[in-house]
Amino acid sequence: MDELRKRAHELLQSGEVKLVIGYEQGNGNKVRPVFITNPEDTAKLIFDSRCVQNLAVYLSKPEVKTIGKPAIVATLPVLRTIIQLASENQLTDDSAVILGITPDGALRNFSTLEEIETFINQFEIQLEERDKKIIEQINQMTPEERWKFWVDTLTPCFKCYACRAACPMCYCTKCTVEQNQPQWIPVPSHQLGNLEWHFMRAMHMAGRCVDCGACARACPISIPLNLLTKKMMEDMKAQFGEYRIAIKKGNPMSTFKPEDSETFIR
Amino acid sequence: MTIKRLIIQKTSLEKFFDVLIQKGKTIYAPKRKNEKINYEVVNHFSEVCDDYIQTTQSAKSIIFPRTEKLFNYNKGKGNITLEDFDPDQVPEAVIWGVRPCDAAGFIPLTAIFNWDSKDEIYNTRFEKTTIIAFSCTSADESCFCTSVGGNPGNTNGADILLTGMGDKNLFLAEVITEKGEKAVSFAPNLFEEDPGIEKEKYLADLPKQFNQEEIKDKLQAFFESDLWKKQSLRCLGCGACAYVCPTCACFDIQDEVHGKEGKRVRCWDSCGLSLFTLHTSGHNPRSVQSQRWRQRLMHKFSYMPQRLAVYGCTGCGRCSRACPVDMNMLEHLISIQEIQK
Amino acid sequence: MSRIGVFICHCGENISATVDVARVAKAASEIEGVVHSVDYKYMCSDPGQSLIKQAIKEKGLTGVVVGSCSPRMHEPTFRRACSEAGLNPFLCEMANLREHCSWVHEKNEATTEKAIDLIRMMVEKVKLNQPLREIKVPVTKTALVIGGGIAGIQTSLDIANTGHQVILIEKEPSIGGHMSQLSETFPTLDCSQCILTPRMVEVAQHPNITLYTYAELESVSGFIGNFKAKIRKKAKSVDEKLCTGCGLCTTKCPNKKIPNEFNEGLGLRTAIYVPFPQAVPNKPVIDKKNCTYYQKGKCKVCEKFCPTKAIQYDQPDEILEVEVGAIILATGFTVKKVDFFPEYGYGKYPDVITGLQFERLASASGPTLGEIRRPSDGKIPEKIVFVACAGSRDPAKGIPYCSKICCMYTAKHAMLYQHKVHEGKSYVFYMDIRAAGKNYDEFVRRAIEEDHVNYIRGRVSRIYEKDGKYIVKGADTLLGGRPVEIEADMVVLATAGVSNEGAEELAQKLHVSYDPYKFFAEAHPKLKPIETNTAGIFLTGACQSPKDIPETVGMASGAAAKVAALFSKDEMTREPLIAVVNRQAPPLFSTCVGCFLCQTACPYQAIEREEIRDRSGKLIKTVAKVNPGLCQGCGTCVAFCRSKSIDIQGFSNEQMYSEVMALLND
Amino acid sequence: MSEFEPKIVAFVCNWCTYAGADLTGTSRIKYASNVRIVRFPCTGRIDYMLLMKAFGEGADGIIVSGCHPNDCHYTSGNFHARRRWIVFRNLCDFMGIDIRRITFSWVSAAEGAKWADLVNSTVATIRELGPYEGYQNISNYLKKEENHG
Repeated sequence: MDELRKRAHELLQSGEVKLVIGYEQGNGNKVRPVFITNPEDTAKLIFDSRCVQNLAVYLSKPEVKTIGKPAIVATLPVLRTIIQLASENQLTDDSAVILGITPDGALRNFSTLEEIETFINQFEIQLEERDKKIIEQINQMTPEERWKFWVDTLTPCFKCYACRAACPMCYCTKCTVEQNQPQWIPVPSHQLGNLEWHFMRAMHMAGRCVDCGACARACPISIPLNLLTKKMMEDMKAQFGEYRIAIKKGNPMSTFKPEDSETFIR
Repeated sequence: MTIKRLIIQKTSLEKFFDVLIQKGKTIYAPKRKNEKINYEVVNHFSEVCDDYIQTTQSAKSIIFPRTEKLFNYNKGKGNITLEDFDPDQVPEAVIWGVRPCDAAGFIPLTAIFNWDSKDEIYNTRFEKTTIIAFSCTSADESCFCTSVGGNPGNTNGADILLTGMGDKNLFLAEVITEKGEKAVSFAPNLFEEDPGIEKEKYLADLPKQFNQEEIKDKLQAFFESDLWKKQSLRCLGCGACAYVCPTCACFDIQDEVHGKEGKRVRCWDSCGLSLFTLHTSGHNPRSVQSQRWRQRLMHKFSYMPQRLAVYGCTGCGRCSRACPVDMNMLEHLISIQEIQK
Repeated sequence: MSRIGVFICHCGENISATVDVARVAKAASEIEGVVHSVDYKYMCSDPGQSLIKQAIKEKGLTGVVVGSCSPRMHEPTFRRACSEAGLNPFLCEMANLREHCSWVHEKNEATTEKAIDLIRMMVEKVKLNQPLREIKVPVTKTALVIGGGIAGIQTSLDIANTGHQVILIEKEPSIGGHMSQLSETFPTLDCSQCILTPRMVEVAQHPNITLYTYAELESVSGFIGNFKAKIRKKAKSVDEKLCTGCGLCTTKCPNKKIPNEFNEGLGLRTAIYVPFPQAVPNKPVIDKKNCTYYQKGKCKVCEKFCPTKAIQYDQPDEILEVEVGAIILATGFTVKKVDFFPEYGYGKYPDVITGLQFERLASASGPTLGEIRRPSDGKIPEKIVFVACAGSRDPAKGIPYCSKICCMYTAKHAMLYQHKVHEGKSYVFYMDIRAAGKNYDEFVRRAIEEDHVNYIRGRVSRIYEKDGKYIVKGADTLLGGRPVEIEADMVVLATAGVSNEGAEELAQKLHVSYDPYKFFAEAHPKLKPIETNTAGIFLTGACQSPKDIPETVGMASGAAAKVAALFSKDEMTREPLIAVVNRQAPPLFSTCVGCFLCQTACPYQAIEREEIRDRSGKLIKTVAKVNPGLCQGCGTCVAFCRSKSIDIQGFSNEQMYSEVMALLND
Repeated sequence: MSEFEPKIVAFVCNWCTYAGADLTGTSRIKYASNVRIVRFPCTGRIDYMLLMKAFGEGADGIIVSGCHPNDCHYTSGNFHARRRWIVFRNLCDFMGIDIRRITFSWVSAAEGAKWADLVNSTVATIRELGPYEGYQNISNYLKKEENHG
C-alpha cells in the first residue's frame, strides 16, 4: 500500500498524470473510488480485499476525462477491462498510467498494453465454484422451471440501470434502451421489458464481458444478473474454444469459423 | 384531529392483522426474500418480518407504482375509444410495518402530486390506503431522520403508529388520522387505553447531525459551486438512489402500442439519468453527472421547501445503502453544512 | 401523414382463385394511412400500371403497396411505374400474395387472412420508407492486372483493345508465366511458345498497356472505381532505357552455376540474366542474391563489358503510386515439388521429376533441346512411369481437390515421350481419367490406343532405387488390386497444383477471401466466378483454382468484359440499399461510439473510420462510416451494432420492426 | 372450441430462402398458411431482438432461414448469423425461452419442397406445443394487470 501511495505521489508530483483513480475508505466498512489530484492526498489511497469495484468504468466518464491523464489502480479484472476497451478502440497506450495490482496484492507497473495483455493471459477467466453450482442447478431445471426462475428473478427489477452504469463495457453514449425509433426495449419495468433488457444486456456482453461482477454488485436489489453473462462465457468457451481478452482479435460475435457448429440448423 | 393513544398486545396485533384481511384489505408488509426485505402482499401475519432497520425499497411503490396505466385506447378508422382510469378498480389497502421515515415520505409525495393539478390516480390510491407505521427501536449509520425534521417515533404521515415496548409483547398505538381510526374501529376490543407509556424511552437514539434549514439557505448560493463536481465525481449516474427513495417522484410517460390498441403508462424515471433532460435537438441542459447530482440535492433541500413548503428527504438513508459507490447523502449534507461562507 | 395506395392484383385467377381479393382490398382500405385501395385483374399490365400512376397523381400518394407476385418478379416493374408518376421508386413495396400465399394455400378464410396480414405488413413498412437515390461513384478507367502469365496477358490485351488503360505488373523479370515453360499443349500438340510469344510482344507494344516487370503490389486502398495502388518496382540494376539487350553481359558473367528457374532447375544460368530467350522485355536483371559483386563487393564484370553503360548497381527499388478503377488478379499457381513426397524419395532421386520439369525436357528450348534425357546422366530413359494425382485428391496430404490439368498433361507427356523415344515404354498410374473438354477424351484415347501408353489404374505406394533403376510399386485396382512393380529409368510425378507462395498475403492486402488452400475465392461459385467479394477486384486463371489454358483464357476475357462494362460509364450507379452510420446533432454527432467491432463483421471491408473534429481541428470522436462504394447491403453490421448506430436503407430497423409488429397486431 | 392455429413468423434472407419459398409457389406445393414471411437482405441482417419482439407480440413459433454455408450472396452473412444463433439459442435455453419454438434452417433457392416441409413440420411442432402461454403471460402483463408496484 505504501508503494502504491508512493508511486501515485510521484506520478502526480512529476505531472505525468493529473489524476489518480483509486480506492479510499468510505462510510462504515465500505470502500469507494477516490479521485486524487493533489499529491498530498495520496495518503487516502488504500488497497485491500474489499477493493473490488471496477474502476475502469471511470475512464470513459466525461468529467473524469476533462481532468487530464489519469493513473488508475488496476486489479486483474480492471486490467482485463483495459485490454477489452483497447480492443474496442476506446483506449490507447497513452490513455492512462496503469497501477497494476497483481492477484497477490503487489504493485506492478505496465508501460504498454501488450505487457498487460501478456500478464492477464496468465490467468484464465474461471468461474467460481459457487457460480458454477448455481448455473448447474439452473441447467438441471426443466425449461418451464427455468422460465419461472428467471421471470421471478427479474420481475423485481425496476430498471434503475445501475448494472449498466457500473459496467465499464457499457460505455455507449446512447444505449439501445434509449432508442425509441423503434422502441426496442419497453421503457416501463414490467416483466416483458425487464426480460428484454436483461436478455439484450447479456447478448451485448457476449464475448466482451470480463466477469468483474460490477453489474451484480451494483444492483440495489441484488438480482444475480451476471449469472447470464457467466453462463454465456462458459458456453462461448465450449462452442468457440478459448475465451480470451485480447487487444487484437475480432469479437467472437463479429467473427466466425466456417466449422462452427450447426447441429441445430435443419 | 388529536392523536389518540391506545395500547395493544402482540397477540391482539396479530388478530388486528387478520381482521384487516377479513375486511378485504390488501395488506402490504415487509417480507424477507433472498436476504432482502421488501413490501409485498401478505396474507398471514407470520410472513411479516419485524427484525429490520429499513426495507431495501420504500413503500412509495404501493401508492405510486413503478409502472401504472393511465388509460387504454383503441383506434378504429375514424373513431378512437378511450378507457380511462377507473378509481373503483383501486383496492382498499394497508401498508403494514412502515417506518416513520417512509410514512413521512408520503407527505412530500402527496405535495408533488397535488402541486398544480390534482393527480386523481395518486390521490385515489392514497385515500384508499391506510398506513400503519412502526417506530424504530434501532438505527444504522445511514439513518438521519432526526436531521430532517423526523424522528424514530414520528407520527407524521402515518395513520397509526405502533411503538413496541421492550421485548415487543406490548405496543403503544397512536391513532393519528381518521383513516387510522376507521381501521381501529374494525376491532376496537383489541385495543386498550394507554396507561401513560413514555414512548421516547423505547425509540432508537439518533442524534441530529445537521440543520436542514441552514442547508436550504446555504444552497441558494451554491448553484455554480464546484462542490457538486467534487462530490459526484464517483457517481456512476445510475438511478438506484431515486428508485429506492420514498419521495423521488420523477416519472416518464410512455405509450405502449400494439397495432390499433395501446395504453399510456406512467413509469418511474430519475433526474440522475442523462436521458432525463435530453432535448430532441440533442442539447442536454444537464449534460454531466455533477449537474444531475446538484439537481437531486437541490430539489430535495432547496426547491421543494421553497415551492411546496416540504423537504424532499425523510432521512431513511436508502440512497446511501443502495449506492454502489458510497455516495452518502448524510456525509454530503454534513460537508455542505461545514462549508464556511 | 402517410397517404398509402394499395393495389391488389388478381393475377388472372392465380391469386383471386384462392384469395378473396375484394375483401383484401377492403381490409387494406381500413388500415390507418391507406387512402386508396383497389383490386384489378392484372396489375402488371399497362392498364394496371396506369391505375397506380393515376392514383399517385390524383390522390397524392406517399407510398404504394402492390399485392401481387414475388418482388423478385415484378419489383422493378412497379418501381418504374411509380417513378414515371413522380413517386420515388423506393417508396413502392410489394406484398407477395401469389408465390407465398395463393399458390401455396387452399382457398379458405385463413388464406385471405394471411393475404391481409401480408398487405398490412407492407403498408406499415412503406410508411417508413425513405425516398432514396441511386448511388453514383466515379470510375477511374485504368485497370491494374497483377500477374503476367497467359491469364494476365489475355485480360490485359482484351481490356487494352477496348480502349482503356492497363497497368500490368509481373514479379518475374519477364512476362509469360508457366505457359512459356510448356513444350506442346494439349489436345492439339501445338507449340506453347509459338502461340504465346506473339501475345507477349503485343503486350509490350500495345499503346494502352504499361508493363512493369520485376514489380509487385505493395499495398492498395480505396474501392471499386477508385483504387489507389502502390507498386514496388524492384531494382533490376540495369537501366532499361540504356540497355539494348545485346546479351554480352550474360555471356561474360563469371557466376554461371545458378539453377535456372525457367528450366525448373534442370539447367544453369548466370547472375545477370534474361530468364529465357523470348523474354519480354528482353533485357537482363541482376539476381542480387547470386551476384558476386552484391555478395562480396568485387567483380563488376558486367559493368566493364556493357557497351552502353547500362549497369547500375546502386539502383533503388522504386515505389509507384497509381490510381486504378479495377484490379484483376492473375497471379497463377505453382506445383508441388518432388520433395513433398516422402514415399517417392523426398526429392533425393534425380530422375524422379515433376511434370513441369518434364515440360522443360520436352521443350525444344529446354536444357536438352527437346530430347527426353535423364537429368542424372543424360541417358534416354527406356522405361518411364508417369504418376498422376501426386498429392491431388489426397486428403491425407491436405490436398483433397483435383488439380484438373494433370490427366491431360500426363497423357500429353506420355505421348511426347513415345513420339521422341519410339522403342521406349511408358506407364501411367492414375486414379480416374478426367478428360472432360473438347477433344480431350479423344486425346487420351489416342495416347492409349495409338501411342500404346500403358495406363494402370492404381496408386503408386512407393518408389525406391535398386541397381540404378527406380522400382515403382503400385497396385492395379482393375485387376483386383494386384500388386504391380515397374523398374523404371525415370519417373514423372504429376504433382498437385497449389496456390502461389504469398497468395494469402496478397489476398489480405486486397481484402479478397481465399479458400483453405489459399486459392482466391470467387464471389459466387456459380454466378460470380470472376468477381471477388470485393467489388472491382476480379479473378482470372489458376489463382482461383487450377485450370488449363483455354479455360484460363476464357476467364481472362470474361474478366476483361467485366472491367469493360465497369469502364463503359463515367460513373457507376448502385442500388442505394446500403448501410449508413447515423449522424446526429452535436454534441453527440453520432450514436456510434467507435468500437469498430463492425469492421470485423463486414464481409466487404466497407466500414471506415471517420474523425469528427471541431473547428479548431481538435478530435472530438472517431466514428464508423460506411463506404457506399464498397457496401453491398447485407446488413450484418446492422444486426451486430450494439448501439443501433448503423442502419440499412430499405431494410431499416424501424421498417423491419414495424413489419413484425404489424404481422402480430391487427 | 376451434383448433389452435399457431402464429408463425419466418425471418428469411432474400437470396436463398425467400427465393426458395417463391419456388414452392411456382411449383404449387401446398403448405400450412400459418406462416408469415418477413424478408431480409441476408440472415446476417436478422436482429435477435426482432425474434424477441415476435414472441413478445404473440408469435407461437419462429422460423429463421437463409442460404446454406458457402452459398451466402454476401459470402459470409450466414456464417455471422450462425454464430449469433448459437449464442442466442444458448441464452434462450438458459432463460427458459422455449427453443423448440424457433426453427433454424438453410433453405436454398432450389429447395422449394424443403421450404414446404419446414413450414409444415414447424406448424405441427407448435401445434403440439400449444400457444406460447409462458411468454404471452409476461407480455400481456400490462394488457391485463394494470399496475406494478
